[in-house]
Amino acid sequence: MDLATFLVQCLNAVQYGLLLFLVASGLTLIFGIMGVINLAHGSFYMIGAYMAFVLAPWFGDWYLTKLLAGVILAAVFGYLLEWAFFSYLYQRDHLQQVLMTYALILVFEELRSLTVGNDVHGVQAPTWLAGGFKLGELMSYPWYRVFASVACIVLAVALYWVVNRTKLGMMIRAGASNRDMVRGLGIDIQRLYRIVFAGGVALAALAGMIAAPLSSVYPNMGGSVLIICFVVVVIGGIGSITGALIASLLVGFVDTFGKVFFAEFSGIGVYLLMAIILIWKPEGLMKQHGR
Amino acid sequence: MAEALLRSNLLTRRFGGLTAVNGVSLAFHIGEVHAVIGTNGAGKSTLINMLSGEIPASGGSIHFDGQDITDWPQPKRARAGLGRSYQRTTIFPEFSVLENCRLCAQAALPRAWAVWESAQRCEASLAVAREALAAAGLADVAQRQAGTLSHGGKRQLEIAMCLATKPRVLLLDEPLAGMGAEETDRMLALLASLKATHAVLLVEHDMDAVFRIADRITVMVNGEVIASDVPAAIRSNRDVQTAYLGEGH
Amino acid sequence: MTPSTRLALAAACAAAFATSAHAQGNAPIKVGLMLPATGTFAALGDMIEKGFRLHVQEQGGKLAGREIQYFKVDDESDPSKATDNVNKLIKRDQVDVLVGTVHSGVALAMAKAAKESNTLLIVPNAGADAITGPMCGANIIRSSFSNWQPGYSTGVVAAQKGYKRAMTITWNYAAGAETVKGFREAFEKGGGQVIKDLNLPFPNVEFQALLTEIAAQKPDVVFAFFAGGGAVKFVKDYDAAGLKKTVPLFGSGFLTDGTLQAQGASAQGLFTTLHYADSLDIPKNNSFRKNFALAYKQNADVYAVQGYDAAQILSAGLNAVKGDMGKRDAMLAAMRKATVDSPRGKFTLSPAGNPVQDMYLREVKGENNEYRSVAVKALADPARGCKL
Amino acid sequence: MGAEHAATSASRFGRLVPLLGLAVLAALPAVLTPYTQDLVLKIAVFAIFALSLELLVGTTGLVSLGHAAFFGIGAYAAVLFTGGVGSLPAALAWLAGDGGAAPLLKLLALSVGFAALYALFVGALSLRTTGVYFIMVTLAFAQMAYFVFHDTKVGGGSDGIFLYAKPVLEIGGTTLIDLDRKSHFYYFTLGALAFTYGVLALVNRSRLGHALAGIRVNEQRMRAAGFRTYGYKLAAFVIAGALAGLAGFLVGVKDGAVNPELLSWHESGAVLLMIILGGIGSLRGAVLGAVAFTLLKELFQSEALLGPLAGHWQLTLGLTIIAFVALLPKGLIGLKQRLAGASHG
Repeated sequence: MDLATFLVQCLNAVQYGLLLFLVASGLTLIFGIMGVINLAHGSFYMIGAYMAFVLAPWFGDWYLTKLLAGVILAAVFGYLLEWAFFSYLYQRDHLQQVLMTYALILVFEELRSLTVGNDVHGVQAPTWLAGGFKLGELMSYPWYRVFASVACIVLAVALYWVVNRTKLGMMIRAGASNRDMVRGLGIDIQRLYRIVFAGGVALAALAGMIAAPLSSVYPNMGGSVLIICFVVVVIGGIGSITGALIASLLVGFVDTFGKVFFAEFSGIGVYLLMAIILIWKPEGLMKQHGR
Repeated sequence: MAEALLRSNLLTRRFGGLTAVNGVSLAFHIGEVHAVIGTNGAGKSTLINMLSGEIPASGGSIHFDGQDITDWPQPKRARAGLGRSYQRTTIFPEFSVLENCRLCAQAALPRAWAVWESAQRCEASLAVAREALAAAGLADVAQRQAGTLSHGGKRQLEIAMCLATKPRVLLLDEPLAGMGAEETDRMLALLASLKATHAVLLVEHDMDAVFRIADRITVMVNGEVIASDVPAAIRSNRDVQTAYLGEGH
Repeated sequence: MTPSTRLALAAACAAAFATSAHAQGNAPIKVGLMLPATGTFAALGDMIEKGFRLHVQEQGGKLAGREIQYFKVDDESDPSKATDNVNKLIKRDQVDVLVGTVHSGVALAMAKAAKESNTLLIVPNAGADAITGPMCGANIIRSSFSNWQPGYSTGVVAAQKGYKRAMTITWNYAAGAETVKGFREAFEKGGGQVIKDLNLPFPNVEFQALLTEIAAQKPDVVFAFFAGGGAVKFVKDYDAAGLKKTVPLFGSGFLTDGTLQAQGASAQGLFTTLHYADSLDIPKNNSFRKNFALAYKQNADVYAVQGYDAAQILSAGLNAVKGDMGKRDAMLAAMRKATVDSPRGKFTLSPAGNPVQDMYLREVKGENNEYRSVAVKALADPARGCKL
Repeated sequence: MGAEHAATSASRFGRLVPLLGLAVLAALPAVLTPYTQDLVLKIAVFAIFALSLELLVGTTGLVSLGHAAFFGIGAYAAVLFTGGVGSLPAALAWLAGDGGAAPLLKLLALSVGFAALYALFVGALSLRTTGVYFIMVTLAFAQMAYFVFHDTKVGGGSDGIFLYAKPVLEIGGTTLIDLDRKSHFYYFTLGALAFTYGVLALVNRSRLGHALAGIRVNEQRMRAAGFRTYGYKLAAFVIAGALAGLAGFLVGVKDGAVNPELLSWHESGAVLLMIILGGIGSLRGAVLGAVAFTLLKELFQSEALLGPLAGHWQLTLGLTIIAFVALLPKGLIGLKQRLAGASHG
């Protein structure tokens, strides 16, 4: 592999990693702060992607407006879902959470099938992001991928800022490391949960919407994303945004180069990575103290 | 004086930037109740946790019965004779009182894999458990479900479970917490009776009780030992008065 | 009454009803449709069923004078449940004919169960070579294709166009490997060489690393096998990476079937081969597409054709024995000998039970796979390992 | 006094329930149609699978979301070592037969053995973690095994492989058990279910079982008492894995086919669902859960009973699960207790 190809592959790895981060960050927040295992998180990604498809005719080239509308819808949906469903899960043990959210996947998939159908649909990238730039002799790199990466970076920075620099972020961090303390501080934990959950859903849906023009939308698209996000969250350390970022990039690299060099075993690569990291650090790369 | 049964040498524990226990060297003898007192966050519980092996030491060493046990995992220390109780009650509430003790006694038995043998007919562990219950004064309620005991009863059971592991050192983390006067008296009598055959480390907030029973008192402040002496000397120690007793008196 | 007893009772009633009905001379023929109703392949299962029912309706709801009664089971495209699911049809509903399915792994389990119970099985999609290879049987017939076929015919075309160095890309699963094998066989026979096989775990759709690898190796042509959502994403990514302009992409027809709306401009001008093309201008196809559109208010596709032909094969067999399923051997022989007047053009069946069919070269224009030429005339699957 | 007497006689009767159930099952083939007999077999196999997980979840308190790995490995071993199919790595090829006669005991041992071996590996690593991490790590290791069978040639890839000769037990030239025969397989499976139930009942009353229960309630306390809890948990993990391998062996022989989906996380999820449906913390709950889950799905997918709604079984099943977990957190077993409690009160 020559240097140019290697660099392009690195770019691919980073881009994939960033997209993973967007989905996984919501998952890790919900995990870390609320202590809820949410198997239905992949469904939120799926819902986002389908939203990008369904909303497209209304917005045309007002792409960013569409994203904004989708995020707001997703957040409202998340808020309602927390109120109607997830708030009853906190007192339950992990096992029951696994089952309830597993059931949710079934319900969401069936509702998707009933409303949008089972066909594969493409989602157009906005015309102002069409085309690409030249990269090497034969290849070019699409502008939309650049946009997706930049959007992920912007969101990662924004997320970092919210978590580390705002009052809400302070509460989130406190919640991730010590739930009793947050209660002790007199913070309305229920409201915090609802906001975090809505935010997590919005993040996953946004990831779905950004990914939709790249991946198209199809039945069961949330399933494989879910599992890989679990891997990211576990490698990164539950509840840690920074950990999720590092882990996403790691997974991106292992996946990219695994496919190129060990095609037959590339499916195993990320799980092997996870096993090795857990032997080394059983609580993930960025352990949250005090749990 | 005879060689100490349990001895710590410059024991230190750091959590990130915080030093919870700093260079603590103490000795514990059979026939002696050694109380460790100090304010919240002085490092008492961390000390017990390190001695019992629940958390590893960042520095220093621990010797038990002539052996260096600094690197031993907790279960190995427990089987060697280091028993501990917890500040929060840690009994098994669904099991019977007897079963709580029997289970603890079982740890030392060989052939854990013998799945065809019934646990409830395991005479070896049952005998030890009954002994421990008798010593702790719980023989009458052996068949009760542990969760239904009174608070004091649960604290007694906690001690009984510790005794069921046949320890030679008792590391007791606030055994009197939340007890009424009568229950406290009963517990102190129990401790006094155990002292003859055990080295007892007592972490306790109830100063009256500590001065009633302790043969030796160590005072910790901010992870360090500021005084370690017989009760009378501690009572008159100026450092202790300013640093600790002064607050309450 | 617990659910279990209720269910057992219902099953018993159904069984009792079934046996009593069987005694009558003109009882309906029981057709068991085992198709995906949920999951990734649900849309395909739907089209196959519609195609099958269309033919039956065209015959006035009867085949050879006998009513058709349908029994449906959702196979979930899950091979680990396949044996249990197929037994619902064979043992519970005691169907006369099994029709299914899309997923190869599930279809193989069906073939096995069909052989063991000697039930007639018509496979309306799953391309696993083994179904008409090592697993072949007198009572197993396929109305679709073997994975080898579209791979092989694409290889023929690619070699004819004068390409010398090819790369292949597919998912790391059986259908992909078999299709690629067919391509390699024909392409290397035609004087070309496959320089590298790329694959990625199913159903992973992160192609970027492999596209970069293609750009680095600079082959003359790329052969791809993907289907459904993966096909959409691959074609779009291939285009977005600029490779479509520099390295021609060929595919098995499934790369562009049922996916063109989603693929949009990215698919324009792609060449694929398959045993069917939507725009095939023959009377049978025209009438079929018209009837299908009238009946279901949607356009037919290759899956609908395969379902339709499954019904045609069944009716050929039934007609030969005048609806008397008791004359089983005669019926099976007639099915094997039938010339099926399919919307894809007339085809016959090989001794192993796989269609001997023309493979068409198609080009994507707008939202259609337009017929260009016959890539290979009357292509027969080699049926390796079949001992019939 | 009288009430007490009634209670003990009730519990004595309760102890007989599993035996009664076994007797009923043994008599069933006489009255069952071939399909319902298959259904009973399927439930029995799932019951073994669910029982094996019950030891982890119910007794020890370890929630594994990767239990299907051992189930699948057991199934694959049964088929691969019969010989003639797949392509085993050279290091294992000598264990395989020649595709002819399949010795039952050897295959059973290999199925259970390999499942236990992988459980040892997974357990040794995953038991270093706790809680949510444990759930995720077991899931990841199961996915790893899934991809090994899905992506490599070992077990025929994504389509899986078939079993051509069913296992036979021969002693001195006479065939004692031939699993190709329906009745033999039925009673063999029944025997395996009884064996599994018996083994787990023994484990639960043994010192090991009591120690595991102690670990579930408070692992820290157990360590303080001197238990090497890691070893105990690993033992439970390996036993559970081995028994799941037994269930896998049966499913491999029953279906005569294996494929990677047997190891998928959906399968792991389904078996978790079974034990929670039945009620965590009792062996009977696990069996009851396997029965309930299989029949519920059968019901929801049955077009004869539900009409067009059967096509949307995911919706009905999903909503039922939610209702179940919400209303009956202790499972079906809990329902019985609740009813009993209500009638007393």
